[in-house]
Amino acid sequence: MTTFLLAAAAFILATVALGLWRILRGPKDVDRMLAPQLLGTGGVAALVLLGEASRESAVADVAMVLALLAAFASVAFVVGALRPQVDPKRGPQLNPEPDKGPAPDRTPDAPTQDDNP
Amino acid sequence: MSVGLISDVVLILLVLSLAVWITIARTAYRAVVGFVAYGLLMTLLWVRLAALDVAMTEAALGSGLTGILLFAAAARLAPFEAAERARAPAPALRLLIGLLCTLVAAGLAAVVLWLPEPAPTLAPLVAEHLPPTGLRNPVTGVLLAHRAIDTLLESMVLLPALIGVWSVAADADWSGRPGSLPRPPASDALTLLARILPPFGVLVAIHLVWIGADEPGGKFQAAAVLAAMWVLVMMAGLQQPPAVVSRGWRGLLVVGASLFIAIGIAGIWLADAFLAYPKGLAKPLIIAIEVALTGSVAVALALLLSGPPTRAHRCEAGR
Amino acid sequence: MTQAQALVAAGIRDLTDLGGVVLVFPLMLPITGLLLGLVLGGRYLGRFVLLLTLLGLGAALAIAAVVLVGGDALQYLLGGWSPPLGVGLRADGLSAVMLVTSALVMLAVALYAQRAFPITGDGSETRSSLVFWLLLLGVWGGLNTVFLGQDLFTLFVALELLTFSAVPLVALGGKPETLAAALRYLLFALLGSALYLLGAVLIYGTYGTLDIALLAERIAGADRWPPSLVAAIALMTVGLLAKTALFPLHLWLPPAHAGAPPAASAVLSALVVKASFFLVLRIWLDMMPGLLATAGVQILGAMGAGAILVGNLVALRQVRLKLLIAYSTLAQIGYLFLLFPLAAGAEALALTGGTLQVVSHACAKAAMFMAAGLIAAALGHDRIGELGGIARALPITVLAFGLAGLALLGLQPSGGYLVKTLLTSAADASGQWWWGLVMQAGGLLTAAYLFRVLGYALFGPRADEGRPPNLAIKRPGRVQELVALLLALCALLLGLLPPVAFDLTGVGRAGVDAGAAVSVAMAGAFDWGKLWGDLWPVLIVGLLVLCAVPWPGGRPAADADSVRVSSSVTGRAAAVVGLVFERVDAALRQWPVAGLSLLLLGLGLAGSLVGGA
Amino acid sequence: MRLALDIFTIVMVSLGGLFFLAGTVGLLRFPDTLTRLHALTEADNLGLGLVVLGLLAQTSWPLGALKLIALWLLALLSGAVVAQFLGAAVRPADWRTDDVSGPREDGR
Amino acid sequence: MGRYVIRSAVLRWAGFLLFWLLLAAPDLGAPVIDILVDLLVGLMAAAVAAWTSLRLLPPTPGSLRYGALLRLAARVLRNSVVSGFSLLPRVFGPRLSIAPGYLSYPVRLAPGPARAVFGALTSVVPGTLSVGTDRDGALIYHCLDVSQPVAEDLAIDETLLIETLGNKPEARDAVPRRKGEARA
Amino acid sequence: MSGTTLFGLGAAALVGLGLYGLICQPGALRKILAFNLMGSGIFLLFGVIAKRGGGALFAAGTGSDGDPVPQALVITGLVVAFAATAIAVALLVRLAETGGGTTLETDAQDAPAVPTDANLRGEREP
Repeated sequence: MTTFLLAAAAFILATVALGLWRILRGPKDVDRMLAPQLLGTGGVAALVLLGEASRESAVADVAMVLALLAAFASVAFVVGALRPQVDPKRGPQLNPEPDKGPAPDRTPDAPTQDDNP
Repeated sequence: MSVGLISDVVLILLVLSLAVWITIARTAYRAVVGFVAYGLLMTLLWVRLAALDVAMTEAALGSGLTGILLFAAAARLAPFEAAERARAPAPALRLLIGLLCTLVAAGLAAVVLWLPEPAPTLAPLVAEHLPPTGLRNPVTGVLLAHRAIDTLLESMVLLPALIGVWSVAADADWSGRPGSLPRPPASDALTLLARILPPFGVLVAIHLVWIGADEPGGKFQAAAVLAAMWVLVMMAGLQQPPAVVSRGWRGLLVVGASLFIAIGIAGIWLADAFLAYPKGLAKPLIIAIEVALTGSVAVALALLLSGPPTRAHRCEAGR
Repeated sequence: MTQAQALVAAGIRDLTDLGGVVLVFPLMLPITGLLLGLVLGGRYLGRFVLLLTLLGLGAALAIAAVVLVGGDALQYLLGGWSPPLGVGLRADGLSAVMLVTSALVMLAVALYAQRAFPITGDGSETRSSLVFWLLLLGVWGGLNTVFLGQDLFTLFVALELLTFSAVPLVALGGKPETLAAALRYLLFALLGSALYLLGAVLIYGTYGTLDIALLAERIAGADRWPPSLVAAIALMTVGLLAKTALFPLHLWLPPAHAGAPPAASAVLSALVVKASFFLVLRIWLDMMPGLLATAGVQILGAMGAGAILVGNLVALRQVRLKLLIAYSTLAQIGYLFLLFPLAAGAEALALTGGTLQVVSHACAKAAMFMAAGLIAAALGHDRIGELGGIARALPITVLAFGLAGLALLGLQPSGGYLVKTLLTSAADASGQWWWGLVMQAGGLLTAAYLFRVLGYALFGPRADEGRPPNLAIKRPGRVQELVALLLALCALLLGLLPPVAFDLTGVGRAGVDAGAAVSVAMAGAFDWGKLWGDLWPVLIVGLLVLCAVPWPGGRPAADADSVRVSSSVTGRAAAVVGLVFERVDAALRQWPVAGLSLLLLGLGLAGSLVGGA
Repeated sequence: MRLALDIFTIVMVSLGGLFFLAGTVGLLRFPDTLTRLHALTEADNLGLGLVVLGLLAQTSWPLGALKLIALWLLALLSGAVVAQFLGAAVRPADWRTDDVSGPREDGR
Repeated sequence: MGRYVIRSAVLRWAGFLLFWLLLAAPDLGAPVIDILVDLLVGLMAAAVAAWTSLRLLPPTPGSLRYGALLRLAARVLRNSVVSGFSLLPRVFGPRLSIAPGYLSYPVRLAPGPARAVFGALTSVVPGTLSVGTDRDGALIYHCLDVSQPVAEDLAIDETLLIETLGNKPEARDAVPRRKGEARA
Repeated sequence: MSGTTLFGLGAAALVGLGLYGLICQPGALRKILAFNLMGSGIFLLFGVIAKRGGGALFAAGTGSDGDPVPQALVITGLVVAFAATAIAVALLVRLAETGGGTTLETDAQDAPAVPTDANLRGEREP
């Protein structure tokens, strides 16, 4: 059984790893962010399996922490991605060339983000 | 090749490719996305290394809190990236440095292979000296008894770092509230999460501190979880960050280290050494220190994320 | 008098009876102060810190007395756990000297800065006041821990405490330049501490302990150095060098030290860079004395020599006073690293000389930065070419600056003179005459920039003539001037200490009889012939430099950098040489180049250690 | 009995793995961000649920098992919320600000 | 302070205590004193969590209907599994058989936590994802397959949720509108 | 080759990558990221050393197998690294806000501005 659980953990991990391809591909930043999101859930699953395989109940606590905080980074991502670049109330402009048109739009839909590396 | 080894191979390859991605990604934002994933994988790696205390810390700090810090910074600094790329070193120089770094890494790898067998270890000593503390989690024992000074100094290190973060504020803004936390668009979903999740986070944190004496867990993990929950509440606009001049919050910041030092000094008389615990009282005192430190470290971590004070408060409370 | 002596003796006996627990005091005093100060805040923070520094100086002196009288190092096991599991504190003579020096400079800085930070009328705190005072305590706590710590990881945390406290002090002004300087400093220091930590990790993996004394035993017991040890030493050393800003890893130092408020610059230059140097010393001399027999010491010495030459020459070219002093720090760090090749042949002499250099430079440099701060505050700028007449307005300040400069320069009877004599005798004793040559050249260059500044200050065209009244020279506080003067005098009179005082440096170090070595080296050092022999080259340099300074009534110093356009032959020659070195320095201060230097230095060090034992 | 439980675990965990695979394949194959988001959050939450269900047969009954369920519920909550949040962020702008019942219904 | 506040405080406290027991999984073989101390800590922890929860999510009058809650949970679970399995052929099939599009659903729940809960619940079900609110206050859904009777399913869920929250479901006043997406 | 050794080799590679990034990346934020990468490589190596020194010495259920001392030190190190990241980010964002750019490359003449009365006392100009 232990072998099976380990193998299942490895399988889920490998699956999730395939998803990491999205980080490379994009095309938008938000697409890239989906991969860590997948990794968060997959990581929890892999941890639960690993914990059961090693009969280590504390692994579930690690999984709990992971589940609590994995969502957190995604929220931060969206929040950061949608953040207005120039906020007159908050002080100096961050755009180094304010006169040459608006700051590059960082919303995930901006076409500038659609290039592949 | 056993299944365990295969999963180790998969893990380390993934970690390395993400590390490469973090280094070569075109924009900092993409690199940070990679870094968050990297932190999640490192957590699994620590579990494979049977270091569960570290795994929890990595899960909380490595991908969660560091991720939010870096995301916010990457979003704010994106307009500068074109200028940055223009300042990249010449290709020949990069190549040379790359070669030297490879050399360093290769040397390090060789050294790793040559590390002595059997490996030196303090595990037997810790096992021998754990019972007097009454603890069962050796990591907590090392952190709060055998090497208490490191933990004390480390909780102190957070304070200059925090003062350093505050210090970049403008003079006139000193009485303001921190304003670096990302401000999300109003969203029912986020508000719901910020209303429902924190109590569970609080429970998990208390659980981690409480069992930290005997099982994996402890103040840093718990503090990171608490800080994350608080930051979530602040990001959702349900609460404002505290003003940096607030005495009450500052008191909370220092209470952990103060209690630690007080107990340590009392140890000079009661247990014949600074940072020693009287016989039989070690465990309750350690738990008291852990609880106090959890609060202080959680506030410090959350405030480190919140950034320097600004004048433009976030005036909308409770969307 | 005898009664007082008896009292002191009794007091020291009591302290000795207390044992190592006194070491906890310097460790916890700043840290507790930081905690309290954060909660208290408000306008009395400065007084509070002043009180703490007084207490701290007392504690440091007490520890020094106990160490000196007891003749052995003080040890203390924290929590009662002995290494390798626990962490110990240890104060040998060297630690005691460092503790006293840092407490002294801290006290001076605390006095000096009492008026430097604005306080509001209603008693609420201001940003700069809170940040400065609390981080000053943070720096102090980090320093004391570095001086007393015996565990490589505890030392790592202490170094981080120090860095995190020092960096915001650099950025206190809030200008983009100072922010950039602080960020460079932080990132390069972080690179350094990461390398140091990596080395410590490898050492743990090899020996299973991080305690310096235990490591010394285990390393001495081995017949060959394992590769991991070699790698660890190279990594730790190069990481610490990056934090010390030894040439050519100095990219962060000049802007950081020049951009900070003067009180902070004084601490940064006088003390903070010494902490990582102190750790290099611990590793090379205490943890692994075998290193002194390798070619690694020559590498360190060469870097030191490079620092002396480049630092001094570039200092000569500076337009701004604070940058000049910062480059002078760079050069003075170089002297410290000459200690390593010299210690290979004559440990007692070199160690005593190096320690003295730390103390003398700490006092002198703090005094110089303080004086420069007062001058800049008075004039509203610190351009050297426009210092004309400041000596008449601020005689005490300029005197302090000049005396501190003389101490650095190494004229009798200053500490610098003693340093030079000791190191030169060490060079002679170990047959390495070339280091002596470097020191002589460095001394002359120091004289050159010192006289350049003094020339402008004393004789330069008056810049304040015809100034509108609101730009008139502002008088600094008397206390601030006196503090700078006293520190300069400390540095100057260090050479007059009785040889027995130098016994302290050798305490806790087998086979180092510092007092005797000093007595031998100094025998006949103070005579008129020798004084004249040292003095005439300096006077010639001084004359040449003064010729280059425009006299009153001559061409006004509109172009601040008058040396560069000087028509005199010396001026032109100096300009050409200086320009070359300035270019070299500017190239080396590019981040990738500094990184490259770091890698090469690390690999070179590792290579020089391979095969040793 | 043991055997039956083991078989149950194997089946459920394998199914869970299948859903994770589906999530990944969807993530890679689906044409745009929102559809990928569907594949991701919904498939892998179900996958996690099945894995947890499968492990229920292995853990020490009952508290260890319930802990796993609690873990799943937490993951589910944050998964659903984050998916909505991400979804709202990537939704085209006209759906964010404009009245959907207007002429656009047939307009484009 | 209304009675409902006290009631929900007690209820939440009890719920969090349950969660604590799950987390801590007390070892019943341990000495009694240890179990009691653990329990004491659990009681306090649950109290802290309940206090946090009451601050973040102030209770409202009215009580939950547990029967409806169970039915709702069962329905969401069943829907998840069913549509989860229907997702498999879509993903693995040689041709992606999806018809993504938007749907605007005028929801009867008042804005606030209740509506957010509805959005979260329906987003758990594969195939539908709540992506915000439009100007009319209707919830916008993105659907993987707009040919499915999504709006009807949502209406059933909504009715159940309203019942759970202790209100009488009213008659629908509007027919859900649907919009296919061209670029899919 | 065991998984632990493999992790050790990976840690060496991470350190090399981090070092490269820290030296060669022009943007300060990327340098901060590289520092974190390098740091995690170092911690990983410490974890490997902890695992190598393991043995079933502690009561079951404590979760750890390995030398607890390095594990404890890694936790300390992680918190320190987080603090370092926070302070670096704060400085960097402020630097960008005040118009100082985000690269740490300097031009040949990078003398800090002339100090004035105000900034010498640590004040900011209005």
